[in-house]
Amino acid sequence: MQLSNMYQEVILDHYKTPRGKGLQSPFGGEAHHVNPTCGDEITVRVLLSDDGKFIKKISYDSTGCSISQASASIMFEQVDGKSLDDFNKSSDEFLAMMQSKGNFEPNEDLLGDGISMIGVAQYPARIKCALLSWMAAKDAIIRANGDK
Amino acid sequence: MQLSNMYQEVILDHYKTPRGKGLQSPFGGEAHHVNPTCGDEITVRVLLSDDGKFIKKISYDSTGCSISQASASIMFEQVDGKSLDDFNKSSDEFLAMMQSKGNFEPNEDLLGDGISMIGVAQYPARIKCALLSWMAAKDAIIRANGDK
Amino acid sequence: MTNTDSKIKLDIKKIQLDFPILSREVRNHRKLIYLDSAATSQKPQVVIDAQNNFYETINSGVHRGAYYLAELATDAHEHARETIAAFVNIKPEQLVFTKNATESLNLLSYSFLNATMKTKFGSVVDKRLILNPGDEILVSELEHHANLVPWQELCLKTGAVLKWIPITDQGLLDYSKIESLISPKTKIVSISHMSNVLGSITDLELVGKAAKSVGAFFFIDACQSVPHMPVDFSKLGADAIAWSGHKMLGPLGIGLLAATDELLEIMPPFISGGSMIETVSMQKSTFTKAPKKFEAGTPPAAEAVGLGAAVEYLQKIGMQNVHNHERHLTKLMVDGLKNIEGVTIYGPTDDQDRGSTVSFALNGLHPHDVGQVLDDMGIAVRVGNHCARPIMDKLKVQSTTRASTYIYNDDSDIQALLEGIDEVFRFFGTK
Amino acid sequence: MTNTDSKIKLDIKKIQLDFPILSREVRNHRKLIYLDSAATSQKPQVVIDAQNNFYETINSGVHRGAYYLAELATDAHEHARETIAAFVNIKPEQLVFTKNATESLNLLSYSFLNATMKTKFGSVVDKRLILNPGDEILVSELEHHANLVPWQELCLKTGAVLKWIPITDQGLLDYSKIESLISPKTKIVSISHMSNVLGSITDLELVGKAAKSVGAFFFIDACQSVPHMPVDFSKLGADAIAWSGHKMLGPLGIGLLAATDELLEIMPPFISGGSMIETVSMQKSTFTKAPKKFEAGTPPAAEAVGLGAAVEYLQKIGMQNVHNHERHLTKLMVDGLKNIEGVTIYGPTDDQDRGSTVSFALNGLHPHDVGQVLDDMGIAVRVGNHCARPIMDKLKVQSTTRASTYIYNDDSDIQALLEGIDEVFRFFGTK
Ligand SMILES: Cc1ncc(COP(=O)(O)O)c(C=O)c1O
Ligand SMILES: Cc1ncc(COP(=O)(O)O)c(C=O)c1O
Ligand code: FES
Ligand code: FES
Repeated sequence: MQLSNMYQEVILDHYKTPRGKGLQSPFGGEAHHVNPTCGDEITVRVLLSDDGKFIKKISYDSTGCSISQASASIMFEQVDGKSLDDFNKSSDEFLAMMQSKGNFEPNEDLLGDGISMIGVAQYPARIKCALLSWMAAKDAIIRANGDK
Repeated sequence: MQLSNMYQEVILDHYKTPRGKGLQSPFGGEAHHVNPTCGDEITVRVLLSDDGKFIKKISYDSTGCSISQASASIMFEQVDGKSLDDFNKSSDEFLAMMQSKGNFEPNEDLLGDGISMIGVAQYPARIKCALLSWMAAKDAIIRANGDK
Repeated sequence: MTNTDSKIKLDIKKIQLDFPILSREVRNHRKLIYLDSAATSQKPQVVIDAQNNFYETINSGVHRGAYYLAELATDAHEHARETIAAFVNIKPEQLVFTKNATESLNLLSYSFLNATMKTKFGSVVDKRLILNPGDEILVSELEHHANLVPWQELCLKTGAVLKWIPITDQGLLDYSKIESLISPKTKIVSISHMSNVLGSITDLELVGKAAKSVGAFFFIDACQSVPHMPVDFSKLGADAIAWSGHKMLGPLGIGLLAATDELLEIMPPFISGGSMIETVSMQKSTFTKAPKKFEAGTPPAAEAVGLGAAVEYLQKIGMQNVHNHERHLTKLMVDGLKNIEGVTIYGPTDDQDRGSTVSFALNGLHPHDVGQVLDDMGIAVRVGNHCARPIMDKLKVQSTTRASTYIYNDDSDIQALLEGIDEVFRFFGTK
Repeated sequence: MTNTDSKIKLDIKKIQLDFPILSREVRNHRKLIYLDSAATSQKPQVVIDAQNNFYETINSGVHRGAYYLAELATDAHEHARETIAAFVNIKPEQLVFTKNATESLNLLSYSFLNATMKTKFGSVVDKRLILNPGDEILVSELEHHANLVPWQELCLKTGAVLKWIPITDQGLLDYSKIESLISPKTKIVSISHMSNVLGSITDLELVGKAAKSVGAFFFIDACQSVPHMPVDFSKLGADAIAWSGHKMLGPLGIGLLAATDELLEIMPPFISGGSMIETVSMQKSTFTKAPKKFEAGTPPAAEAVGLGAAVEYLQKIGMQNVHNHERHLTKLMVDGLKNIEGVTIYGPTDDQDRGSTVSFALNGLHPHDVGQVLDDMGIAVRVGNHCARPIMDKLKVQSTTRASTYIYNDDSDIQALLEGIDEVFRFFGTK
């Protein structure tokens, strides 16, 4: 089934046992995003280091499809405890992959399990699912930084 | 040219030299009708006999296409001085002919030169042109009678 | 023309051959199993041909030209009107062509705004169309957005107040609430004939009586009923009904409004412009009678002619036969879904009279994932809120999976859906 | 894609083969000489095919379904939007699909009514859209009813006052009057780019500057310009322009509105319902951004795709070539008509930049008689008031005979018209 390009094992695994799910306190910034096509939602919280350069803690809570749930879980694994610089690189790489229609060599160092999401790029209707958590995280970071 | 079915010689003749055109006084009833598809107009005046059974005088003024002008002129010839009974018979016969799509044996006694209008029945867009004067006359008679 | 509508069995295999799209392959060279007719129906060749024939042989300015082609085009347009009007048992003059049901419902709602504002500035309009702050409009909680948002908008512009018949947790209208919701303040009652989410059919007689008992206008959103069952306007007791051509085998771009002569007479124009006027001067214009009063501009004539062909096609099959066939499919579907563990059906599940639109959930799975896996097997179902957000809120879900049928679906399509659902569970390892 | 638009000579005989209707016979086995493109254009095979292809291979719920066909249909719909937007040099988000130009113009006019009424009941709307009694709307005396009646209606509902730029006895805009007509009270200026009766082209720069000098919105009825010449929205200085697909080789049932981002942002929705909302509850709804905010309901997607194909077809020919070809025909026609004794041309007759729509009279003959005799020879011209009654009043006629061309007309069509006119005079013995 061609579909297994999109729903790779590792995605289904993250979907069934999401890592890092559940909102945590304290946090410096929070963002709530809705996917307009389906109404699904995510809230992301970020606690930055005092110099604002590291993500000390990222947490989230969300409802949505397997792709959006897995994407949030993978993002958590990839960026929790990393520098903002790393976050931005990963986030840019992920966005580029999603807009590539599948024509892309994803960098595993930047994406971790996220490379498994390349199949999603071939289903335009689902790209927003994969991006939802990343976009919310970006917003949460901006807000956390605004508080500094 | 098939068109000569519609524009028969006698029609063109009435068009070029209309009979009885020009409003006359006194009159008992007047009606002004507009053909909504083209904006053309006619005013018909009728003077009835004292017993209301005869058309003592019918007169009209109008602007419009050859068919409407000829029809008014032919109507004038046919009904001026006739009984209301004759008018109604002629008018009914004319209406029936117009709605016949051309499939009709018109009665010359009732229609006079009006039989030449049978070709118009094949051109749906022009039927209103032919009927305009007859409808206005009918209305004028009703009004003249209302005054009694 | 109309089939005798006995309980004959339709030859669906033969009907399928009339629909070119059904022979195309979709993903993975799968046969297309189209179960989204509640959104839009497929088109038989006769409808496509009727449109082509219009463009290839008579295309011209309908109602505007006096030449040969214009005569033919005008005739074809008005013949289509006659056919479609007869289909719901009204006179041609009672049928207004719009672009879709949404425009038809907006036409109704704007009549009240326009009448209300025109009186304010001295025009004479029928009093029944004037809304005052505090006047009430009654809809239900299971409306499609097209029969909800226009009324909300009207309230925002007139100070009228929107009320709604609530739905039960099962998503059915709670008729017991009507009495307390309706009052002499109620000016408009607008309700859908059949839910596009649950397939449930409204008791129009009950609602219509309530509306008429307080002198309110009674409007029906017939989008999901006219395509699927015999509908006789005169028996509905409604002032107007709205529906779309594209859901009944017709082309996109044409909607319908059927209304009483009286309503059409008193409603002021909605969209204004050419072809709907009697006289125009720079100072003042007067308008023609319905239906043209509501059909400003160049009409979708090819679409009307296509829809006329669609109606003739349906009449040949017979609407009672269409309905019977769909009830048969619905029973197969509902019974089949009930037999799969882990499936929740929303809406009526017993053998009551209902449409063939069935919403359901696969427990633990998101509708978009369900839809995606079904799609991979060539099965097209709809996932989402189906433009009926308030029902979702009541069902406490973001979205549902919805399957809906039409005359070109057969038992094997339902079988494919049921097997597909098993496959979905297997795929996600939730079974 | 776009032709280089050099002064090449188009191969009209080849172009004619693309239009199936042109090979049909009309009355008396005559070849069809179609000279009514100002009313509606004919459709090339590629447009008919594009629509058929939609219905036969991808028809489904655009923007609503998540399955394969719905993805393809949505892509095709949005691709068409991109193509058409690029054609007038705007972003796709600036292009709203309506059903015809009449709806587009009504959309504009209703924005003011809706904003005005919404503020009255507490909604926040942009102040520039609010009309107070005594505010003024400026049009011209040569507008098509579609750009006149909606503004008259708006006045009747808001107490605003309609003003108009008069036309001279020749039927041209009297620009000298603008200064005295425009004032800070002027909130809207809406004017046609090219007259559908006289073919005259408006000096938009002059009118636009006047509008902007008092802060008024500036709208353009571009029905007769976009199909016939290169039009670049960004160069018009307008807030919005409206036109129709069916006059530019596209299907019936689709109209266009192009507008600035700012206007689209501030205008409240016109027709409301599904597919244009963000959230809906029974209490309150919020709306998506343009263009979808203005596209409630199931869109005419096949028609949009057909129009996309029409635009690609026109781009291959090149709009400057289209315009040059039509100027050539216009010159032939105007010169030819001038040479026939007893013909009166209305509108510009010198070699100025003008469209190919020419109105005229055969002295002593009624236009309907003229049209009838021409029709008998296979020549389709339009007779009537052309939905522009005020021009007729100014010309002191009930109606005119109008011939208009497009890319499929050639010199022989003009020749046929000129000979036909001689024949009309002969037929009625007036010569
Ligand atoms: C100048 C002008 N404006 C507006 C319209 C109205 O266009 P439509 O009938 O397609 O809405 C037309 C054509 O009928 C026109 O020529
Ligand atoms: C019940 C109901 N009402 C209204 C509509 C709106 O119809 P349209 O989108 O054709 O305007 C639909 C379908 O979308 C519907 O199912
Ligand atoms: S379907 Fe809602 S996030 Fe994927
Ligand atoms: S065209 Fe006007 S009456 Fe004949």
